This record gives sequence, structure tokens and C-alpha cells, in this order.
Amino acid sequence: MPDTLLFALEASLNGLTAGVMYALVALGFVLIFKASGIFNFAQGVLALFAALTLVGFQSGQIPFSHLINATLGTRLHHFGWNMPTVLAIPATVLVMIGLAILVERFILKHLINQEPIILFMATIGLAYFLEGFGDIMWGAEVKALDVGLPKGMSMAVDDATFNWFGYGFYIDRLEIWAAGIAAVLVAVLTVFSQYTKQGRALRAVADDHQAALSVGISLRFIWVLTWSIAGIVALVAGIMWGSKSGVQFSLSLIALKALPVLILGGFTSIPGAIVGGLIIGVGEKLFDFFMNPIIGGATENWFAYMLALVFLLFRPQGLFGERIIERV
Amino acid sequence: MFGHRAAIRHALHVLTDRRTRRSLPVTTTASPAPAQDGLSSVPALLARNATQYGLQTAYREKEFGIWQSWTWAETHDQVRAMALGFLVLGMKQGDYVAIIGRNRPALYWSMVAAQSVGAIPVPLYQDAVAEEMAYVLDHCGARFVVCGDQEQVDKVIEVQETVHCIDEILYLDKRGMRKYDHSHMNWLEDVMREGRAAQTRLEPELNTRIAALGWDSTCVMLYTSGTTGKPKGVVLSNRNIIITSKNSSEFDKLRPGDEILAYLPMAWVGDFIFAIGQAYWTGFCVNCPESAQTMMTDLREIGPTYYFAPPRIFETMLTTVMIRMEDASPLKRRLFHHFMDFARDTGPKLLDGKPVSMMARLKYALGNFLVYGPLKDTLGLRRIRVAYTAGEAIGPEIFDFYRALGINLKQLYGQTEASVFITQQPDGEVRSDTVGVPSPGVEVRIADNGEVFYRSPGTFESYYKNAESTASTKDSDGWVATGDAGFFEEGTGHLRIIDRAKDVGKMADGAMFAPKYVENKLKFFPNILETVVFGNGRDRCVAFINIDLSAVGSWAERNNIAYSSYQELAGLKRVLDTIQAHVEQVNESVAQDKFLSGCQIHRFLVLHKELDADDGEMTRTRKVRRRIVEEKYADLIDALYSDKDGIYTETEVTYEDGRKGVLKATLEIRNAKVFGATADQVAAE
Amino acid sequence: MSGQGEGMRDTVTDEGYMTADGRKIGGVAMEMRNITLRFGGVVAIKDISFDIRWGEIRAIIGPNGAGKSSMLNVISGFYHPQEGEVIYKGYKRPAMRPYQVAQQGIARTFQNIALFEGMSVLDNIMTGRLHHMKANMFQQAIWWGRAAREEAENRAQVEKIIDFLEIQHIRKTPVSRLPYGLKKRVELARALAAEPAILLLDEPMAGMNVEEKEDMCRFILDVNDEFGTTTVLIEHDMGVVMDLSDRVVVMDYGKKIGDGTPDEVRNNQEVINAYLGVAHD
Amino acid sequence: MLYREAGDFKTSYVADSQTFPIKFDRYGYYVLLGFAFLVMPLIINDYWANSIVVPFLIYAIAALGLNILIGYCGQLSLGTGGFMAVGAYASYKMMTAFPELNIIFVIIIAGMVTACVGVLFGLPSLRIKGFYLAVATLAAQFFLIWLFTRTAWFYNYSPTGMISAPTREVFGVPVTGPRASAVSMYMICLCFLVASAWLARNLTRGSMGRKWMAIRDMDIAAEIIGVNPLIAKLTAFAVSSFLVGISGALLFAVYLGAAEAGEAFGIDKSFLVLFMVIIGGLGSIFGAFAGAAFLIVGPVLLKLLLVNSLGWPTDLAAHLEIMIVGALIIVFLIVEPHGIAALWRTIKEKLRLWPFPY
Repeated sequence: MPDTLLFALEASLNGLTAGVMYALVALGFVLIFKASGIFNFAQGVLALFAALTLVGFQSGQIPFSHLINATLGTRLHHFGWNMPTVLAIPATVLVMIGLAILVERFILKHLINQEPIILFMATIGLAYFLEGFGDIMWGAEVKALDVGLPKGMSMAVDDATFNWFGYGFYIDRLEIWAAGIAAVLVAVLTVFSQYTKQGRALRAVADDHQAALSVGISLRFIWVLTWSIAGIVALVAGIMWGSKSGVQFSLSLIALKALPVLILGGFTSIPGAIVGGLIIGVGEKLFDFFMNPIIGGATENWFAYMLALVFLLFRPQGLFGERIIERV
Repeated sequence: MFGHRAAIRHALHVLTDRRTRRSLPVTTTASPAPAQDGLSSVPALLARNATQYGLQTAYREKEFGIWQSWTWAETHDQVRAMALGFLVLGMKQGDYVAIIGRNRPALYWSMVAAQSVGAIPVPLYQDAVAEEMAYVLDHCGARFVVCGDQEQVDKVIEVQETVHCIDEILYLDKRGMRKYDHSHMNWLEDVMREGRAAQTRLEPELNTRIAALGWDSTCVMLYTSGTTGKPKGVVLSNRNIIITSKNSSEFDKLRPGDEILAYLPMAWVGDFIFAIGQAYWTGFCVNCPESAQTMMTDLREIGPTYYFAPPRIFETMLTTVMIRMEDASPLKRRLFHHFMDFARDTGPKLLDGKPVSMMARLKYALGNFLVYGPLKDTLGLRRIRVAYTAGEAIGPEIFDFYRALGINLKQLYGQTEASVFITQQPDGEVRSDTVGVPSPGVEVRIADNGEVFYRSPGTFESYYKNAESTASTKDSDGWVATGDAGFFEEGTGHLRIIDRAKDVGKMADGAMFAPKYVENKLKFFPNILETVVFGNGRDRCVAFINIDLSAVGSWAERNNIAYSSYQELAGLKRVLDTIQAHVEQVNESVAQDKFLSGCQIHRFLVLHKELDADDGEMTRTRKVRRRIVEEKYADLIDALYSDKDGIYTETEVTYEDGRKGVLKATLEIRNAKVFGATADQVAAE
Repeated sequence: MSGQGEGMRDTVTDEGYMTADGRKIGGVAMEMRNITLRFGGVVAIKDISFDIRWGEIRAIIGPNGAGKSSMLNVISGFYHPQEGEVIYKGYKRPAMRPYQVAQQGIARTFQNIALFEGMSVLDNIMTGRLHHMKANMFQQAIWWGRAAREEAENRAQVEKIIDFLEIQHIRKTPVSRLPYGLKKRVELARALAAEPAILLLDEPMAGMNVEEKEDMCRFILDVNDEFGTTTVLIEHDMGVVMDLSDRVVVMDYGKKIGDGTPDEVRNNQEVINAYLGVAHD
Repeated sequence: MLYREAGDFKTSYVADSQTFPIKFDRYGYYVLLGFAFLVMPLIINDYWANSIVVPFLIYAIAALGLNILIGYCGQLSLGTGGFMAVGAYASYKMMTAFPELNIIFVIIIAGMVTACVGVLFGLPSLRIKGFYLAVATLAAQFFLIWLFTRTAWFYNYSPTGMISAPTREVFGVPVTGPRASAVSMYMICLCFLVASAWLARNLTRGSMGRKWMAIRDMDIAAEIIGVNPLIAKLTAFAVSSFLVGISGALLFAVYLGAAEAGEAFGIDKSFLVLFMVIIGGLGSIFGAFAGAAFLIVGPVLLKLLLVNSLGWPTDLAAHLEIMIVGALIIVFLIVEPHGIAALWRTIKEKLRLWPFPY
């Protein structure tokens, strides 16, 4: 088997795992878009904020210490204890749920039946706010995040592939884990939306707002629910990316990465988000692999978008989106 | 608000429909003023304006969203083209040309064009019903009818079944006219085109005809559509119109560049004087609104500097202002009322150039910035230099409201037969209860029975085809009886109109009895809707009073007083107290006119039902049928003249659905305080 | 309302015919030949043929779901029939985008009003004249010469229509603030502003009260009368249609079940059945 | 209250459809222009020019451009930053390639280049709508930035990868480069802004603008009444990008002097301008100005308050600034979704009706 093919295969495997990450973030978008028609730009920042909070809890950081120091001239930093991950994660989840409630109370409630663009802008506003807020609360410096996930090269894969092709693939265990967790998460979500009362309510709202309201489903509750879920998904994504490349502002940019995924998959389709994520992941790795020598690297900054763009021209409603029929 | 043409028209009739049947002994004769530098006809004036004010705007009309404008030169050209067109159609000198439609430049031109060819324009009320129109067209034998639009044309065609004098129908608005048989029907545009085409051929003819017009040739014929009897055609000569226009324009210092809004019926003499007479004499601009709906906005856009409206319109305007202010924020409301109260006193003073303290001036200036200015502006009255009202008595508070805003609103007294002006109020001598001093060139005298007579250059020539009522109205010396009773106030020399002469009676002691005068005073109170005062041939006056359900009702609600019916509300003690207060207030002011002090109301009662047209107590135009009321409520009147302080009565009433029923009630009779006549004192409110 | 279409009349020839009230109807303006329109499996229009003549008021009626609107959409080029052809001014019309159809002089109104909510009444009507305005982008950018001149000229045209439809008082109001009836009128104005050869009205009286309906009828007749505009209208209020139109096509379940003068149609058994006696008067 | 409109009537369609039909507004506008051109140059100093006035002028142009695309034609775009970059790099290449070419033309040509690029990336708008399109425009953003950072030709192979504006003069006065004075910077930007506003107004008042708005309000109906969507949308993209390009060129050549695609024209620029448009008011020329003013002046005042007055560390202040800006935006959207322009309109209406409520 020619090497390039092997390398390409390796690249695409890596792509798959990366794709899962994209899918994870995209999932957050889709959930909210389905339930409330809001294009939640803040999803990425949610991930960052979640990760920051998690780290903050773990390391027992004092929230707003900078602010306090700046105003009162004190020298606060840490409480001096560390919170075990098993506690920190649930705590963070609570924070995210609280956040969801606040968002509903202070933003969405006041923007009911505004045009989508307005809501979209609001989420961008929220993104800015959270970004600043997160930094003020936990400080802006890059932090390492470790929730005990295994890192480094996966020997198993290496051995296996070596035995098969005589060439060991390099795949980070973290990414394998990520893939696994993502898969689980998706499964859980699917189950949730299929078999629980809230889940059905959620789907009902997604299908037809008015109808759902008329049968007495509280839109406000649904919104809190979806934003909480989105928050949790964000947390997971945050953990993955955070533990991979540290918790820092750039983390919030993965949101932008997720957008083309959405276009491929369609804004309203959970499976779409996953498939789209994988396609993008693999696609950009392969593209980089083949084109790098020709046009230089860092193509993944835009490749995903170009792919989506080209794709859009042929299927404007995305992979799984419903066909739009125009009437007068 | 201007939609109710009928209402406006009614108001105007009161102004224009004054006739009388008695003449006076011979005295001196009025000398006719000489024609000045050949300006002895409207076409002549037009020619002068075309040269003198050539580039200034003569007409504007809101059409197709903008104010289409015509300079005097253009107007002259248009009118001549139209006149030539008329010649083409074979219009002869002395022909009568009826004009029907809303105020539009082209229709005004058609009048002048008709004059130019020596014909006589006869503007008609556009809301006149067919038979009324039929009578007039037949009476003047109109050969030509100029219609505004299809609606009017249809009416004329309907009329033609009975009236056969009409040769040609001309119309201005082409809309919907395609289908009609055009053998004797012409679009005004076409007429003008043909006129222009025939210019070389007919120009000389036209010039000679214009030259032939003189002081005594008829300028216009206006029908006074009487409430009683057939309309009469009032023939007004160029002398009448032009001299009157000259005098009145100079009286109010009208000048080129002034703006008026022509929105009142063209058939009304006032409109002819303002929009033709004065406009052509002075050379100011006549603006025609787009339609009835857009009237308010058009008024605002133009912002006339010279304005006439019957009291009704000022009244409705005021009401809408008040209603709109009710919904304003409390702060604004307080601001508004504060400054209005202040202005009520100061505004008129400033207008009349009376001394006002520096402080007050400053405060008024502030108020002008915050309230008066914006208010006048939104109403479209900001640029007004002279505004007139006439026709009916105007409520003092209405009158004062506009004066307070700094709008120079004045009253005049006139009639068609006088080419409008008999008396008017000079700047600085304006009050709500007089109609001013005799207009320049007008002699006024009061007959011993109080009837007002006048003689002026504006006095009409004759009633068309009606020699005997001409004779009975105007004696050989040119004195015309107005049919109104009035008197000159001592000191000010202002004329005060009391009532229609025929309604003015005598009390037992021979003093003058003018019910309408007192009733009007009473009706100015919002709480009082209608009232009937009795006393002809009696020793004292008594009155029936109808409370105004809406006004008193809302008062009751504000003071949470429960009431189930009009009758119950009318019987409430507190209501009676209020009414009594009003009555006594009126008595006090009545007492101040020595002629009328006898008309104070000694006893009154508040009727248990509203006087109603369905019960025949009123005309459909809501005028009280005195006679009928007198018979129907004889028992109440007797009670009023007795010394009972209450009376039980049964009245038959007709409900909306036509069923009849009987109303039983015991009415309380109140004695009102009366005041001693203060002979030498001059009325001043 | 005038009693058009009632009483005797000449037979329809290629040159045209006279209506009861003596209006001269011209030759064929547009002809539908065996139109068939499908949406996936659903057949909306099945092999329908009829013609529209210059100057006439042509109605397409039928119960709901009969395919009336689809037919109108075919005429206005929004739907493209799988079979059959549209003959316009004597030539077979090639498949073209709706805006091209519009530029060929076919204007329409919509069943559920399609005004531009963000613009004033005036601007909405001005959009009707877009293809009368030829100034290019740069002329417009500097707003000099042609652009400005053109704007004024077309405004004048539009104002005539505003005056004609008696909507002066709402000229500058944003359409979003207008009541339903007026919106319908503004939409008609927009269509008229295009000075169309053929005017398509999609249920012009839907959801109107009686006097609004009467106004609308008057306007439709006046338009046809003043500008001689060929008018095709869809309406399910039979009464109105019979009064308005010169000839009527009756559709049911995508098929044509009747075509002729109101009287002929009224007495057509199939039509009566289709309406199950819903037929007014 | 201030308005006096009686007697302010129109006798021609030209007068009726002018930009400021009401006398009072018209005079206000003249006064403002007079102030901007005659008074400001005398009183302006480096600090105000650099921190507020010049950026305001430049971003106002960008906002005008984006407003045409979003506010008038209803096409959501997040690629503004990228298009500004095109303008900037185009001007840079022109300035370096043709040193004798007058800077005015350089900037205009830069705008035209951007217009072409804009049209290219506008093509998808024919197939896709709403957020899909928005995301598609992000493609432009990222691709362009990548292009400019990766392709050395664009920055003339300078080792830093930065582009820096050489000194260019107008009437012998340097307006770019280190020797440019505050006044000259101010004046050139002002001229371009006024010209752009005038251009935008003209394009939106006539048939072009109506086509755009028709597409915005109801694209299907628009096409059926005869609007060619292709032309309408692409012209919108062209004009919009043209203005954005000009502002990009000015931002680089006049204001920054030196720039690197990544940080000068990143996605945050796209959002900044988008905010200006939304907060200022969609579909309103005035809105573009208001929005730019709000988002330029606001942060500066915040900084003044936090850093200079309260003496906070700048990084903390920066975070708080982001946070507050975000909050402000949300609050604004809740209070007045249609932006400052709508607010302004209501105030004006109130003044015109004063003392009446309606």
C-alpha cells in the first residue's frame, strides 16, 4: 500500500476525531436553533466560559479577584484549596444551568417575536458579554485543563495499524476519548429527545411553535431547557478542547469552526450536525494534507467555509434540512 | 371635520339668507364711486395683474401630491384660452353660465372667462339636490353648465329632463366621462385647445367684448338658497364687487403675497368676494385643497394669511384640540392649560395693542414657544394676519381661545345683497358680542323697531326676474333692510345684532323682547344644549332648558353621581343649581344692555326630555319650532307664569322605532335672580 | 355595478366581439394551449386551454383547490407547466423568469397581499414602474440628469393612479399601517403603475366587506374603462364575477368545466353541480 | 415643538422628494455641514482626531456600505472585515505600484476592486438566504484574510508581513504616512464620508433603492413585479463593498498607517460594523452615522472613565469594556430593536405633533 494513501488515511482518521469535536459544538447550535429559531452565536463563548469556570473551581480560584484587587487594592488570588473534578464538573453544570435561566430571564423573554436577525445580534452581544465577564471572573491568562482524560499517542491504535499496514498511525488518545464521549452525548440527547416528556415537548416546539404553545407547553421553560443543554454540551466541548490545547480565548473561536458544519448538516438536524462535523473534519485534514505543499498551510482556517459555500450552491438547505418550497 | 359641507353651508345661509319685506321713506341718494383707471371689470383686473404681478402665484391647487401653481400671467393666458373656447361654442353676451363643483382653479377661471365674453357666471352649491338645481338652472335659463366632475354632470343630465335651456355641458374632470354622448358635452381642456386654435380668428371679438364690460354690467349672479321660499338670484354688478373688494381689502391691508384657502362653497357670496373680488383686486393667491379628506393637512401645508370660517368650524377645531389634548401626557396637559389660561387674558390684549407688563410679555413669548406657536402651526393658522367669522353668534370662549393664541380673529356682519360687507371689526376693537362698525362706504341705520338698514356701493342691483321682492327689499334710495334687529352700542359705536327682526317682539311694557339673543347666551354654556325663552307680550321672561346629556353626564360621572335616565339627571338638585347659576350669569350680562334688560329670565325649568325633531319640536336642522313648543307645553308655561314651584306633566314622545309613549314627570320650577337695568353702563365682557 | 355580460351579444369571432354595454373587445391577447401543471405527483392543472382577448375582463372561477391560483401563476410565469404552451401576442412564450414576464407587460396582484411592508404607499406604487425607469447606476449615484428627471416623470404617472384610486390621503403612510382593504387597493395601484397590457387579479375581493367589495368592483371596471386594460381575475364569489366579467372560465379539480359568458356559465349544468348550488343569484 | 411647518408646501416633485423636505431639518443639516467643514478643522487636535473623530468618519463609511447590503437589500453579511482588508491591500498595492497616482484615485480604485470581490462573494446570495448566506460570507472573511497573510505578493514580501502606507499628498498636504496632520486626516476622511453618504442617499432614493428594498421586504413578489433579483442583489453587494473597501483603504492608509490583515481586519471588525448598522438602525442613512458614533464614542468614554478616572489596569478595563459593550448591545436591542434611527424618528414625530400626542 503506497505511503501517501496511508498518510491520507491517517490524516482522515485524525480528521474524524477532530470532526467529532466540531460536531459537538455544532450540536449546541442545532439544539437552540431547533427549539427557539435562534442562531446562537454565543455557543463558542459558552464553551470557553464553561471551561474557565471548571478550571476556576478545580483550582479554587477566587472569582473576580482582579476586579476586587483593582478596586479595593487587595491581593486575593486563590481560596487555597483544590476542588476534585467529580465535584467541579457538577458545580460547573449548575453554573451553566443558572446561566441559561439568567439568559432566558434577562434577554430572551424581552425579545420574544423579534426578527431572527435581532435575536442573532443579541447572542453576539451575549458572546461579547460572556467573554468579558469570563475574563473578569477568572482572569484572561491561558490555563491548563486536566480532568484526568488520557493524553498522548494511543499505543493500541499504533500497534494495530502497524500490524496491518506496517505503519503506526499517530492518534491522540484524548481525541479517541472525545469521540467516544461525543458519541455517548449524542446518544443521550437522542434518547432524551425521543423518550422523555421534556424531550417531546422540545421536539413539539421545534416542529411548530404556535401549536406547541396552544397545547400548553411553556416556551420559556423550553428555552431554559435548551440553553441548559446547550450549556452542558458547551461544557463537554470546552473540556475536550481545553484539555487538548489549554483554556484560552481562541477556544471561543471553535464556534466559528462549527458554522460550516451547520451549513452542511442543516441548522435543524442533529444527525446533520454530526455527519457535517465528520465531513468537515476529514475534508480539511485531507485538503491540508494534499494542498499544503502547493498553496501553503493553515488552510483549515477557511477550507471548511469554502466547502460549505460550494456545497450550498447545490443544496441550499443543507444535507438534512427540509426543502424550501416557494409560494405566493 | 370639514366633511360636513351641509353644516357649513347651513351656517353660511344664516349669513346670506336675510331678506325683508318693508321699505323706508325717501332720503338722500348714495353717489356711485367712479371707475378707477378703467379697472371696471374682473377681466380688466386680471389683465392688470398679469402685467403687474405677472410672475407671482395667482392660484395653487393640491393635485397629484403637489401644489400645482399658476402665476397671474399663466392664469390670464388660461382664462383667455377658455374665453375663446366659449366663443367657439357660441357663448353670447348676457348668457348665463352655471358653475357646479368643488373649489378648483379651472372653475374660478371659467367664471372669469364667462365674464370676459360678456356672459354671467352663476355658481351653484355642489351639494344641491336635483330639483333645487333644476329650479335655479331653469330660472336663470343657463345655456352653459360647467361641471366639476361626473357626479355633477349626472345631476345636470337628470335635470335636463325638465329643464331645456341647457345647450352645452362642460366638465373639468375627465374621469368616467368616456361613455357619455359628447355631441353637447365638452371637456374643458378641449374647449381651451379649440379656443387657442381659434385665437387669431376670435381674439378681436373677445377684446371688444371685454372692453364692453363696465361698472354696471353684471359681474355675477348668486342664488340665496332660502330656508323658506324659492331661491332668489341676487344680481351683483362689477361696481358692487370691485368697490366692495377694494374697500374691504384696504380695510384689512390685504396685499399681494397673501394666501387664502378657498374651501367654502363657490355659490356663497363670501367665496366670490374673497377668491375673486379681493384676490383680483389685491393680487393675492388662492389655494384650492385636494379633497375633503385632506382639507386639514392642506390647510396646514398652505398656512393661509387671510382666512374665513363660520363659527361651526372654529368650534369643531377647538373641540378636536381639546379632545387630542386630553390624551396628552399629564405634564403636557398641565403646561397647555397653564399657558392657555394665561393667554386668555394676555393674548387679546397684545393683539389689540393694549399695554402689557414686560413680565407678561416674556411669559407670553415663552408660552408662544411652548404652546401657542406649535398649536397654531399644527392647526395651520400660524401665518394668519386676518381671520373672519360670521353667520351665527360665536361662543365667547371659542372666540377668545383663538384670540388668545394670537390669531387675529374678527367678526363681520353681512349678506349676499350687500356683497358681504355691512359691518366689520377694525383691528384692536374686537369682541365676541359685536359685529363691528360699518364697513368703509357703508351707511347703516337702525329703524325704530330695531331693524338694521344699510346702503352701500355693494348693494345689489336687483333680484333676477323678481321685481317685486327687489322693490320690497331695496327702496329707491338704495336702502336695504337686513331683516335683523340690532342696535349700536354707545361709546364704541359697534353694531350688535340681537335677532331676526321678525322674531323680536315686545314685552307687555313695550320693551324689546329678543329671545334668540338670550337663548344664544345661554347656549354658550356647555351644560345647556337647547333653550326656549318666552315672554312676548308678557310682563317678564321665563325659559325652558335642555341640559346637554354628554356634558352634564360626564360631570355626573366625575362626581360619581348615579342617574338612570335623562329625566332623572335633569331633575337632580345639583344640576338645577348649576343651571340656575348659568341663568343668573346670563341675566347679569343681559341687564347691562338697556334695550334688552327686560329679557332677563325670572323663572325657568329644566325639561324632562330633549326637544326632538321626531316629536316635531325642532326642524331637522335643529332649529326650535317655537310655536309648536309653546302649544305642546302650554301647561308648563302657565306654571312658569304662576307662582307654583313645581308641576306634574305628561308628554307624548316618539321613540326611534316610531312607537309612541307617554313621559310622566314632576318638574321643579326655579326662580332666577334678576338684575336692575344699568342703563348708562356699556356692556363689556 | 354595471350589468356587463348580461343580455344578448354578438358571437365571439377572431376579430373580437361587442359586449352588452357596447365595449369593443379585440382579438386574442393570450392563449393557453393544453396547459398541464404538476407538483411532483399532484396534478394542479390538467390540459386546460382558453384565450384572453384584448380589452376584456376575463374571470377564472372555481371552488377552492380548483387550481385557479396555479393557473394565474402559470400566466405570470411563476410556475412553469410541464406540458402545453402559452401564446402571447401571437408568439409562443419561451420559459422565462417571472421578472421577464412582468417586463413583457403582465402585472398582477396577490391573494394574500404581497406589498413591501417596509416602504411607504408611494414607494410601493413606484416599484410598479421600475421597468419604466432606465437610468443606470451611475446616473442614479450622482442623481443628475436622467435619474432625477425620470423620478419626477414617473412620480407624475404614479400620482395619476393614486388620484384614480382615491388614495391621496395615505400617499406617504407606511403600508404596514394600512387596513386590509386599503392595502388591496394599493396593491392594485402598484400593478396599474406598470401600465400593464394584461392585469392579473388574484381574488381582489377576498376578505373584504360589502362596500369595500363595491369600491373594488368599481375600480376594476373603471380601470378597464379608462385604460382599456385587459383584466384576468380569480374570484370565488360568483355573484361579483358574474357582474364584472365578460367571459368566465370555470375550473374544478384542475380541469376546465366551463367557458363562456356569465349567462352561459350560469346555466351550465356541470358548473352548477361543481358548485352544488352554491352559485349565487 | 421646534417645528414650524405651516406654509412649508411643495410645488414640484423634486422639492417633495428632496432629502430634507422640512425646512427646519434642511437648515439644521446645512449648519452641521458648515460646522464640520469650517469649524472642526480649527478646533480639532491629535487626541480627538485619533481616538474619536477619524475612526468615526471611517467606520461611518463602512456602516453606510453594510447598511445598504443588510438594511436596504436584506442580505446579511459577516464578511465586512475581509472586504475592508481588500480595500486596504488594494490601496497598498496601488500606492506602491504607482507612486505618482493621486491618493484620492488610489482609494476610489481600491473601492472598485473591493466592489468586484464583493460581487464575486455575493453570487451565492442568489441561491441562499438568511443565516446560510451570513455563514457563507464568513467564508469570504476567512479566505481573504488567509489569502492576505499567506500570499507574500500582497504585502510586497515585507519580512514582517505588515503593510505600511507611504506618504501621499493632496494639494501638497500629506494625508497619509507619518507626516500627515490631524486636520488633513480629518478633512480627507470627511470628504470621503460626505461623498459616500451623498452617493448612498442617491442610490437608495431612486429605482435602484426600491429594487433593493423590494427584494428585502418580499423577494418573490419583487421578482414577480419585475425586479431582476440577480441584478438587484449583485448591485447591492457591489455598492456595499465599494464603500466598505473605501473605508478599509482609509483605515489603513490614513488612520493606521500600517496594518496586518489578521489583527486589523479580523472577524471582530465584521461584527463591529454589523453592530453599528443594527444599533444605528437598519435601512437608514442617518442610522449608519448614529451607530458608528455610538460604538466609537461609547468605548472611548468607558476607557476614559475606567482607566483615566478610576485608574484600573488597562487589561481589566478592556475586559469590562467588552462586557459592557455586549450588555449595551443587548439592552439596546431590547429597548429599541430598530435602532437609534427609529428612536430619532419617534422623537422627531413628537416634536412635530407637539403639543398633541398624536
